[in-house]
Amino acid sequence: MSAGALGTRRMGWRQRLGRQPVLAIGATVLIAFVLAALLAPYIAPYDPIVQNADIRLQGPSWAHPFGTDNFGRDVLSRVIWGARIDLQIAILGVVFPFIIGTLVGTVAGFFGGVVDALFMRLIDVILAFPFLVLVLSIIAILGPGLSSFYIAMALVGWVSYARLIRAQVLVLKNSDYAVAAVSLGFSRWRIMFRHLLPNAIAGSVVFSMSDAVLVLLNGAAISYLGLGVQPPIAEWGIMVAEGQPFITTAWWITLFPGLSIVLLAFGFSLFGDALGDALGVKE
Amino acid sequence: MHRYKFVLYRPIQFLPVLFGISVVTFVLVRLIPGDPARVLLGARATPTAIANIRRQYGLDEPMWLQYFYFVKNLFNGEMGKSILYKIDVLKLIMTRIEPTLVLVLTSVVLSVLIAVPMAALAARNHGRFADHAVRVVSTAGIGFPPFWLGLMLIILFSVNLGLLPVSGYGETLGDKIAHLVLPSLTIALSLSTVLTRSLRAAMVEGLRSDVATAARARGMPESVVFWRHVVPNSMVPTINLLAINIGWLIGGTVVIESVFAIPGIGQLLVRAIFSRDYMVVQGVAMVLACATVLINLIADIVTVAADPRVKL
Amino acid sequence: AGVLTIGRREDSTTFDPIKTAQNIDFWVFSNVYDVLIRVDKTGKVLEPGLAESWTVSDDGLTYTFKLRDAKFSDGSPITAEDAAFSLLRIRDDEGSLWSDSYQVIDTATQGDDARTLVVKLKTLSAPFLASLAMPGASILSKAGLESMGADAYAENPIASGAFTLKEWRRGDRVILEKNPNFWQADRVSLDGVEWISVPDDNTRMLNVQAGQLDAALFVPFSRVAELKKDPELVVTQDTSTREDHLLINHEHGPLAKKEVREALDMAIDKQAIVDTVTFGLGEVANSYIPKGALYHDDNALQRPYDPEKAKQMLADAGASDLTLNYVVNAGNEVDEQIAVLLQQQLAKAGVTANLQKVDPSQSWDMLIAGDYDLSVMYWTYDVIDPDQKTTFVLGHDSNMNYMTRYKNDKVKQLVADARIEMDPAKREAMYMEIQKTAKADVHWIDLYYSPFINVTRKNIENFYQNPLGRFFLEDTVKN
Amino acid sequence: MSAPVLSVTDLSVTLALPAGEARRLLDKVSLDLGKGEVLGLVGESGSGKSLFCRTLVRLLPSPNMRIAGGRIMLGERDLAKASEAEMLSVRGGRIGMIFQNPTSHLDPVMSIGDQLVEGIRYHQGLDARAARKAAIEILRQVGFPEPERRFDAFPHEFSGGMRQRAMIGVALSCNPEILIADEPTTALDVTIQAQILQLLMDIRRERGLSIILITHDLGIVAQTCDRIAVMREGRLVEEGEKRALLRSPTHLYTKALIGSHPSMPSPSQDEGAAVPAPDPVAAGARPLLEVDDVNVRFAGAGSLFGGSSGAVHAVAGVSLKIMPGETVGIVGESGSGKSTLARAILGLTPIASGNVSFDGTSRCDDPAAFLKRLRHETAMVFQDPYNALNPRLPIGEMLAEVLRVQGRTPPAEIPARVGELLDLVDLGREFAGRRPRSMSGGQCQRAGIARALAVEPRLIIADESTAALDVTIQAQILDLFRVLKRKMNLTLLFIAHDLAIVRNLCDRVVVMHRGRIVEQGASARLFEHPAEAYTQALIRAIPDIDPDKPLLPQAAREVA
Ligand SMILES: Nc1ncnc2c1ncn2[C@@H]1O[C@H](COP(=O)(O)OP(=O)(O)OP(=O)(O)O)[C@@H](O)[C@H]1O
Ligand SMILES: Nc1ncnc2c1ncn2[C@@H]1O[C@H](COP(=O)(O)OP(=O)(O)OP(=O)(O)O)[C@@H](O)[C@H]1O
Ligand SMILES: [Mg+2]
Ligand SMILES: [Mg+2]
Repeated sequence: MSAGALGTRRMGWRQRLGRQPVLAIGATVLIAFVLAALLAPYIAPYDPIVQNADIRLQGPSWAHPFGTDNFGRDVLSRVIWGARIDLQIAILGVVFPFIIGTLVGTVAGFFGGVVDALFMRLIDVILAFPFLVLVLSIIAILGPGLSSFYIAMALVGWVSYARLIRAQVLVLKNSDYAVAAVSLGFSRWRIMFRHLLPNAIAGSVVFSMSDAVLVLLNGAAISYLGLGVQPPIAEWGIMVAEGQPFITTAWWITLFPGLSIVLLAFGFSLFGDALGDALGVKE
Repeated sequence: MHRYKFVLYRPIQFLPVLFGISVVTFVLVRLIPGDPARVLLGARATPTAIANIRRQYGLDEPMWLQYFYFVKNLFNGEMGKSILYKIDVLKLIMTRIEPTLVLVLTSVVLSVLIAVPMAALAARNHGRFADHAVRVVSTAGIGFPPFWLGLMLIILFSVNLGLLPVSGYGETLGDKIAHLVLPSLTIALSLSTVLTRSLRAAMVEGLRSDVATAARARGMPESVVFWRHVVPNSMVPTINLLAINIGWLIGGTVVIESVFAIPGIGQLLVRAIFSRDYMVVQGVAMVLACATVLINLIADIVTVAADPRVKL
Repeated sequence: AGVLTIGRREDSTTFDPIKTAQNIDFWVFSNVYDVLIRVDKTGKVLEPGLAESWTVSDDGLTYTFKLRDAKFSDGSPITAEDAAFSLLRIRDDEGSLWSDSYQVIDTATQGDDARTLVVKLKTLSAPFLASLAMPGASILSKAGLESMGADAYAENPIASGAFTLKEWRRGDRVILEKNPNFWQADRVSLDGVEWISVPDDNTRMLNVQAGQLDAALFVPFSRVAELKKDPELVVTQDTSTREDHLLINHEHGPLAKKEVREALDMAIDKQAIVDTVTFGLGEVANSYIPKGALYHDDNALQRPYDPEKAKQMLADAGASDLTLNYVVNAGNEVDEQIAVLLQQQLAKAGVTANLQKVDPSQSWDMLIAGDYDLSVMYWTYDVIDPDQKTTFVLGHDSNMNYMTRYKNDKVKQLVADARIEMDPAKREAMYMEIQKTAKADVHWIDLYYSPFINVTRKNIENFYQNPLGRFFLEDTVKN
Repeated sequence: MSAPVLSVTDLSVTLALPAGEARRLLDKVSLDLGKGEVLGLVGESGSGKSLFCRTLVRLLPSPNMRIAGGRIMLGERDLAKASEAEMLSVRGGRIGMIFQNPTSHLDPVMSIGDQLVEGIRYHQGLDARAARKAAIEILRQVGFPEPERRFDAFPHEFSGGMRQRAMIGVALSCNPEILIADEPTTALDVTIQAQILQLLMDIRRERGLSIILITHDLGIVAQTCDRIAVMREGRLVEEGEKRALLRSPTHLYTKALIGSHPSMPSPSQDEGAAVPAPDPVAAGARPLLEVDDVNVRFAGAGSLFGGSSGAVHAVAGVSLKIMPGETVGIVGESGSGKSTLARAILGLTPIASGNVSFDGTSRCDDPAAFLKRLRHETAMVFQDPYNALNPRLPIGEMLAEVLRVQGRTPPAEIPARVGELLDLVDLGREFAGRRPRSMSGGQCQRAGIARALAVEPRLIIADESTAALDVTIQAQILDLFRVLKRKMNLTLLFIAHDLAIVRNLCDRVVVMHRGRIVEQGASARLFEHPAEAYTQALIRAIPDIDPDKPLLPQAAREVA
């Protein structure tokens, strides 16, 4: 969206925050996570990967508010450092599918015909394939690791966006203002990306916020099934998955990263609501 | 009547999709590094034993020929033989598909049973405490990894309270239901949040709509306005969302099946992928694709039935 | 009396004993099929199974077995013909995964009567008798298999063991019931056994805790202490032949130097692994032959943990700042934990280990291709004779000594000689020599031995697993 | 006037604003409605007409609004103070509502019959069977030809006119004493409008209903009402007996309203009529636009799977010549193919056969050149002012983009030119930064015209560019077109279903019916002596502001 749009809304923004405490909370949560990620080296009390056999599996205490894990690593520090990876996963895991899906959706919806039919069938193929399994196979092909995860998410995740955008573009391309743009001699690309896309994109932006959380959880599920990011990286999903053996004896290893995911989910969805309002989607 | 005509034509439309899926799965599983023969033999593998197994399952043939056989078999209603289980893939799938289908079904029903009242509560109290509460609860539901949530439910309901079986899949109907409560609940807790959000939005919109205003202007009490006019009108977008999600769910239930030891198709598929049991992966993918297609078809039928305006 | 329910990670894949190499299958085969010769509870001694006695000819090539008066579950007698058929089948069948191991058999025929089996070998073989105890060599009904066909038999086997297959819900459970025709039927107390697949470790334990399973296999190390506290449960730790070890690719640069490998061995604190990963339940390994197994060398060399010295040695060998590619088996929590631990230990000696987590079927390919520097693997005996593992690990066979590419012709010769050495005393000496040399060469790094840890409800008695993993359910009692 | 059934005194409604203060939307409105009376409520857009009616049944459109004072006496009861439970029986049962837009107010997923039955059962307590019978009776009453069959039909299966009838039926199902009709015919064309008005009058007679009829068309008021009330900015500015009020309005606004009604001959129209336009074809000049036997077909809905339902022949063999500088009107009922023809001419819809040439460049001979010239020398003003503008783009940016793409204006001069364009359509320069959503319908329409002018076209096609606007704004826009035509020598193709407007503006009129041209000619002549029965019927269906020229009931039926 253009700077102007933000500008004209800036006044109302404050007031809205004031009136809707939930929104304020959402923004605060997200900002807190971003800060934690940026300042991790300064605020994390310990090194997230250094092991200390003397303090293994200690419950929360003043020295280790979130306890320690089976290698004696400080869970709090790992959670803080995890914010870096997880924000990255949530953002990159959504950005690529978003871009691909948006491009495909716009082009397919606008041109229709053969292009559309081809893309739609491709989307059907991908949708008909169990999502997690597809991601799993792609990661297996590329070898585990964050970049494989992003590639897998991009290859599979775009379909949702493509569908959302295409549905919108299909409606909008017949709208009077699109026809008007044609009648004014505008080029197809100008119409597609300057006139249709900005109006079609709001729903996807809102969806991307909840998608970000789903991406995190998919990452966790893949770790649970055995193909996650490489150890000893501190990432919440893998921390939860790795903490499974200790779930009944050392609950803090799983609980705190788990809560972080929930909290981030919370921030994203509240922020998504706000963004939706700002972009003019009706809920 | 002819609004439902698409039911007849749809299968034809999906032939290319099935074809595409057959190609994608075929290529995909073979792209994954690793060799089924070696998986089967484990540490004791010797080159001769590997070659022997590859020959037996036709894995030494050129790719295109293997694909040709695969398609040829499909037309005969066969899907080849599992390398790991040594039986016909179709037979294998048939023994494993019921638990997954039932699980998905109960989860969906449960999600709807959770989502509709939650969304109704939120929408009818739009902007008030109940609304915020529903939003908070539903976001929390989406944030917890299902394998963690599932375990917590087991510890609470099965171990501490002793109310429900820990895991597995029963034999009799009642037994099955008892076994499926917790896994369905785990899925439903996250699925229902997605539905709740969508439903709530549609209902809030519906409560402000002209249809609702018109009903109020006719003196209909708020409950009639809501349940007879707003709710039916809110269903259509949610049905489609649900359809997409069921698509994701089938086969995406792996994690739940694993936590709750449900002998379903998700577990079969993941084990097949990890052991490079090509025929099983291909077979399951085809069956799941058909299931997804079928679900989309059902969703379309329901959509057409729910909204007389829709033409397909 | 009663039906014993046992939770395990995965369900069986087949009941055709020659077509699988997976423990999950083998361990159930022992309940359903009997073999000619069994391994006893200590895992060190062979004892009569279906063969009540046997004699060896003087040249050591002809074995004559006297079968006992036993019946298959369908009531037909178990004859020498069935036994011969079963042995030749594992040698010859196209689908057999074990034919290599049984090539030593020349002929197997019925002797003087239906209960005499004569097996002629092509060459001398010390491990031959032990190989008959392998579940793959289970005795099947020839008539049954030929009339039903192998596929049908594999789903609906005619049993020669303590239990018969009553129902198999694929992916879920194998339901066995007592075989009244079993020759030791009066020894069996249980009415039946259900092997139930519960993939998630936590869920499996919770099932026993909630009383919904009688027993669960593979208790994660981390759960042992907690489960032991539960008065309703019994946690059993049975000696096993499992050994975890770190493979080293001898062909990769500095790793070709013995001193470098030695340094790596000294840089690794095995006790820390035992403490952290196995929660003290394992034991530091000193030899590739597991403790308690035949010919295990108790005095094998144990290099001390000394990261400083290791660093020095690496420097001396011109391998400071060594960077190694460490392939980790994804999805195996113990492997991943060891990797994280080793990474830090090696770092102290100045070695950088880049963890590369890959799915196990892929890691196998990488090992074969030599596309690795380090990787942790484990091995559990299938037979009591050390020859199987030794051949694989040090025998210079087609697997490049378990993909380590270790080469020592003296060891190679010793392994071959030991295979045909029939005098146990001499053979033991040879194995001592093999262990010593290999250890000196640092063919790989022995990490730890660990027990089989299972949990049962208090009312289950005699739930026991021998070092090869066989369960003696014929002795198990459910009160 | 007999004793009032409804008596409103000093009714005020306020809207709480975020900043804390309150805006007064209704300011002390007092009004009585007699039994069996039809009261016309007129006023410009946003004057509070709809709000007033919704306040009567306490269905305020926003939770931030509240009744700030006054009484609404229905019999003995003050509705302003009645409990919510009491209101349930008042709404529908005593006061029924008919909404302006039946499409959005009818439940799309419930059959018409069920919607009727719901009201009947709730308010009259009949059982299912009796309710069904009563519902069919109502369907018959509101003019459905086969009520039994239509019972199970859904709203989307009806035409706009039938939907409005259904809406009236739904209101009647509750058996009210008072009916409030909020602009019940705005979206409909004249012939259907006549039918609906006739229906309302019939029902009033049969049931003895009192009706409040909201409209911005004085012609309708003149034809149907007993009394007229005029609103402006939340106040009731004038009220009185119809004839008296029309004859001698006292309030300035009322005077302006009556003066701007299209059926009143306007000064410029007088000039135009006095000097008949020269017959352009005879003058031998080359036509600017030539349409030759153009056909447009649309695939029917079911055709995706093999074409069971037939294609729509939206434009069937239309031929037309338009001279430079001419203003041609195209009229015809809804769905007769006017918009489709316009789009076909501009190459915005594929044509099945036929040819269009623009200033000598023919579509058939050189499609690329033809389209290029069209895009640079013609422009279209769209029917729906809101939808024709990109909601994200501020007006200034929108105009600048057109100027850039058209490439006639040097980039440096674009801002100045944007300002000029805004001046031209009489929008303030500050509108450059506004987005469509923050503008009224009239303002959007002017922005749309400015966009068309930015092209500096020789031909503008204006598609019903005034239908959605109330009369005063309509008049302003028509004036704008007249001025522009004079100033810039524009050729104008003006599409409308409102014949009165066309009569005022156009030199020549083309009448379309079911995709064909049925009649064309100089507008003065055509309106005086329509040759075709269809044209005659159309003209007769225009409600005249003179109450003594009654709307002919049969006019409607002839067309239908
Ligand atoms: N939901 C709302 N929230 C705030 N203000 C509103 C709302 N609905 C209407 N208004 C305001 O109330 C006033 C009266 O509007 P109303 O709809 O009664 O006008 P009207 O006379 O019916 O106009 P029209 O002819 O366009 O229908 C207007 O100023 C309008 O902006
Ligand atoms: N895109 C389309 N697809 C199918 N049918 C269409 C399409 N557009 C128009 N039609 C049909 O073509 C016919 C002519 O429509 P058109 O919009 O030209 O009418 P109109 O005279 O402009 O009516 P109105 O006065 O309501 O604007 C109608 O029957 C309409 O339903
Ligand atoms: Mg209004
Ligand atoms: Mg039109």
